[in-house]
Amino acid sequence: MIPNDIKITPELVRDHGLKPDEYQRILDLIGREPTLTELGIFSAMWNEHCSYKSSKKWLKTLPTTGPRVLVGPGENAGVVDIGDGDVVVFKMESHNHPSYIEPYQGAATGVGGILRDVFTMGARPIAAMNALRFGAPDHPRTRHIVNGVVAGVGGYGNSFGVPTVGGEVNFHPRYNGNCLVNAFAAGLAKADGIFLSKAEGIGMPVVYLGSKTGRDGIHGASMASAEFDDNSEEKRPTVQVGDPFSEKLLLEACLELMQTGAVIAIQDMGAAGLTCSAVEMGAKGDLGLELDLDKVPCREPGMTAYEMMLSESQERMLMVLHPEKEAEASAVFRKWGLDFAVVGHTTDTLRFVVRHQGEVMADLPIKDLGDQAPEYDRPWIAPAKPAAIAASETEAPADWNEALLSLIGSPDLSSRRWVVEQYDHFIQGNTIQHPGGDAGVVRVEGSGKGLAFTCDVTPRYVEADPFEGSKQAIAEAWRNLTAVGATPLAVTDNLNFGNPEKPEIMGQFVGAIQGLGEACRALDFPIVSGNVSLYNETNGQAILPTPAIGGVGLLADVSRSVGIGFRQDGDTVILVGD
Amino acid sequence: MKARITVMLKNGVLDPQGKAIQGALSSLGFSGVEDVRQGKVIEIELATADADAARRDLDAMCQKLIANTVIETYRIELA
Amino acid sequence: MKARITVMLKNGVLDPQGKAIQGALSSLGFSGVEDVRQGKVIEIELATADADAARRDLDAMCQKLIANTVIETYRIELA
Amino acid sequence: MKSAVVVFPGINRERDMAKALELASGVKPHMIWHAETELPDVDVVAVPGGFSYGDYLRCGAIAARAPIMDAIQRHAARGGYVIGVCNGFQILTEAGLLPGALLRNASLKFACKVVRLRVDNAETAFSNAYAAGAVIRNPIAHGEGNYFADAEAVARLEGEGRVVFRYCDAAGETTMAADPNGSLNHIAGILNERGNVLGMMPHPEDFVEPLHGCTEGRGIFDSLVRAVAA
Ligand SMILES: Nc1ncnc2c1ncn2[C@@H]1O[C@H](COP(=O)(O)OP(=O)(O)O)[C@@H](O)[C@H]1O
Repeated sequence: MIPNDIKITPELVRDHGLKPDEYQRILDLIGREPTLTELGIFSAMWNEHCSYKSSKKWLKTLPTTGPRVLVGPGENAGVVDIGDGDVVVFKMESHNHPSYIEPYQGAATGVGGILRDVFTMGARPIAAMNALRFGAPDHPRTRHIVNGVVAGVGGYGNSFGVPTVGGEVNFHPRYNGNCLVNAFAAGLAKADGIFLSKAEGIGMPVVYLGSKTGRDGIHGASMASAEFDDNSEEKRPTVQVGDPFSEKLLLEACLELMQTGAVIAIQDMGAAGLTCSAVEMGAKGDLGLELDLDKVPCREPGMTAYEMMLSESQERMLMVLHPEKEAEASAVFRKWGLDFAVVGHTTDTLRFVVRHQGEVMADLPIKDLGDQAPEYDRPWIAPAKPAAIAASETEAPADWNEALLSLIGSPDLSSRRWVVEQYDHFIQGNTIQHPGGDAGVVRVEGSGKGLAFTCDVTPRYVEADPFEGSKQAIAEAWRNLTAVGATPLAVTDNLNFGNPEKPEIMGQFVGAIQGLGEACRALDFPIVSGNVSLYNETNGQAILPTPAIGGVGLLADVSRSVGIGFRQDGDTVILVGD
Repeated sequence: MKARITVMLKNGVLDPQGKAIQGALSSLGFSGVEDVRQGKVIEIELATADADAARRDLDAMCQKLIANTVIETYRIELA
Repeated sequence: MKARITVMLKNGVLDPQGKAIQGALSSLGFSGVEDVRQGKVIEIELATADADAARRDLDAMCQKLIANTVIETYRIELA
Repeated sequence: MKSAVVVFPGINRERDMAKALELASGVKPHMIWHAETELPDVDVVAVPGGFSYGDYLRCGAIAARAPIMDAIQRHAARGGYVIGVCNGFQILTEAGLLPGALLRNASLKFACKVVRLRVDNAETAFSNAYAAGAVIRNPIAHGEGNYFADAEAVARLEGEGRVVFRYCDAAGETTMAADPNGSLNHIAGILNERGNVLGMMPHPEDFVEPLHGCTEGRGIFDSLVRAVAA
């Protein structure tokens, strides 16, 4: 067992993904050397994945409000009003690095994570999508990754019981060493039944729910923000194994518990599990929080505080409960066969205190863990624009039929049936437009309304011109929604880029954000949630800049939605637009 | 020559199947079941009669295809 | 006491997983693989130290839950 | 028609099933938790699809040993109707209410698509609303729907007209290409000896409303309503 009070060396700091000046900032903030557990907590909170330190400055420029937006970025998912007291809750999130290392489990736990984000807010998931980018079809690893990722997305979503109604699949050599797996989920709730992560009240019990804590994915969140090299496959970090069965139980138990009025605040344990969820709940509520790790349900004996605070075991939640409802709450969880343990309480000290076996393992200023995270204005240069190619400079194909066949047969345009047939898109009995059209459409049960979902971006365009390419992605999402008969409502995004410490990559990122912002403002199409995935590089080679867009639209009368198939002989075909 | 490869999840990796079986055994009234882990077994019939060559081949097969060494360990037995 | 239960598909029941592994091995260049069958292995940790009692219990577990004797056979080994 | 839908942990098509039963009968089904030991007074018990216990160990194996199963056995023994769809079919075979077993799809992949079924016996409580030999469309969504039974059991099923639904093409021909999972004799749905228990892999409950784009699954529920009324 690693002791908590070992000397913090520069190597240890580096292994935790912290730069020397970042470590200095920690020393200045707490006025002493951190314990090992504290160093782990800082590294989890301050890595790119949790702190958005490279992107925050730019994300703030995006339009995120609108008359229908009830909750924008900053919570587990965005919330948009769809009338009659109903709301749609949605978000998209990446699981790129884990999926490259272990395609099936990486993709599966990605789907699990995004579903948890949605039902944490009190919404029952009703639709999922997945945006996938793979390396060249003939690259030796591609087949293995495609097989595993698609089976993993299906394996989790099908078992959990949410219809997968859309997505994207692209191939390009720039993803050879770094595939992208972006998972989207949407759920339905009532406007007055939304749950947030802000803790309230002093001395309130903090409750741990779901599966037990194991040594899974310790340092997974840091891994998601580190570049790959040829050794990544050897490093073999512990990848989490998904358990969709437990997640389904967790969904039902959470929704049942929320009905009882017991829940004050709730947060799912995703990246850097217990640390991020506890700190966020406390910091948002301007409260301190004390955890007693002796109470945490563990899967393995002898787990240290460090391990428990950084474990990324899946299918877990943290809640702040009304104390008088504790017994009722624990009965619900027992019925569903899940762990339920009071592991701490809120305080008025604004400190994050972690105890284990009678010792204080960490005692940190809770607000500083989030608010004082480094924020960078990284230098950037606008990427050079490739010269336009005039149509006259390229030769017309000699044989148009041949050209058409090679287009239809190309990896990016060929049928997606092989993928889509591995996903259940009938479940719940509400799917009106299935994958294969412009957008998936799902009925809002108990009403005549419908919701439309689409995933779009053409990375090649973004590479050529980040600003225009990103505008195009928004415009395409907008068009796909309107094409099925929906009024576009709002957007979630998943910004996948290379190493932001390189000015040209940062330039792509900045250009993309500016393009997204401009297009969304022009269309009144606010961005209500999203995710940033940086450092998608292998051996210095970055992926194509890939700001994946998830668009959501509303149909007042779902029976009026239209698909892409011609209906009958003699139908008139009209071309609109220019 | 017959070989048997057993593939188990590494210690510390969540084994939801094992957990579910353990739960089911206890609700069927079997007491004293302290732990259950589920794995795969692959029985291979090889043409060769050379045990060393077989072992080398089987090990390569495990590394390349049969086991996912990120989360699994494997064991080779020759009959 | 540790026990290992191996569950295999009966002869005569098609084993597409085994076939798929055999195909994949041959396309990876492994020659001389004559047959592949895939099954399950379940490792159980029992509280008892009495081998006879353990065997009886394990057999009952297999009959009641762990194997489906319509399609599978099982084998029990005590460590 | 009074009905009950059994809910095991991990089941996820119980709502689809309940909606279809209500649509056909006009009566809301009871939702019955697996830990119950008694059923309410109902005509039909539905064991819905999903992933009971995550499909861990074997599909349906753990659910088949749940407390509620004894009550379902008694209900069937009394002549009450039982319908198992997808995971429900797997559970009924594991519980011994139907012969055979469902193996991994021959493709080794989960398969979700619309298939065609030929109604090979239209004189059952579950298929009397269809014409004999009718070809209907139904969605499937399963990874382990490959029906297997030993030669003797299959011969009995065939001999006694207990194969109710078979995978087929648009012309009603049973071909390898029209069979999504490699089932023996392209079997998609079977009956017990007494004719009151049906198991099938496809999901008729997701093809019952015009909004689904196809209502050809509706007949199974209408058949039950008629059988109960008779
Ligand atoms: N990974 C996936 N999961 C589910 N559906 C997908 C996936 N990839 C593609 N699809 C579906 O296949 C159809 C064609 O995809 P695509 O070529 O990306 O469409 P578009 O031309 O509208 O961008 C769409 O309906 C899309 O939702």
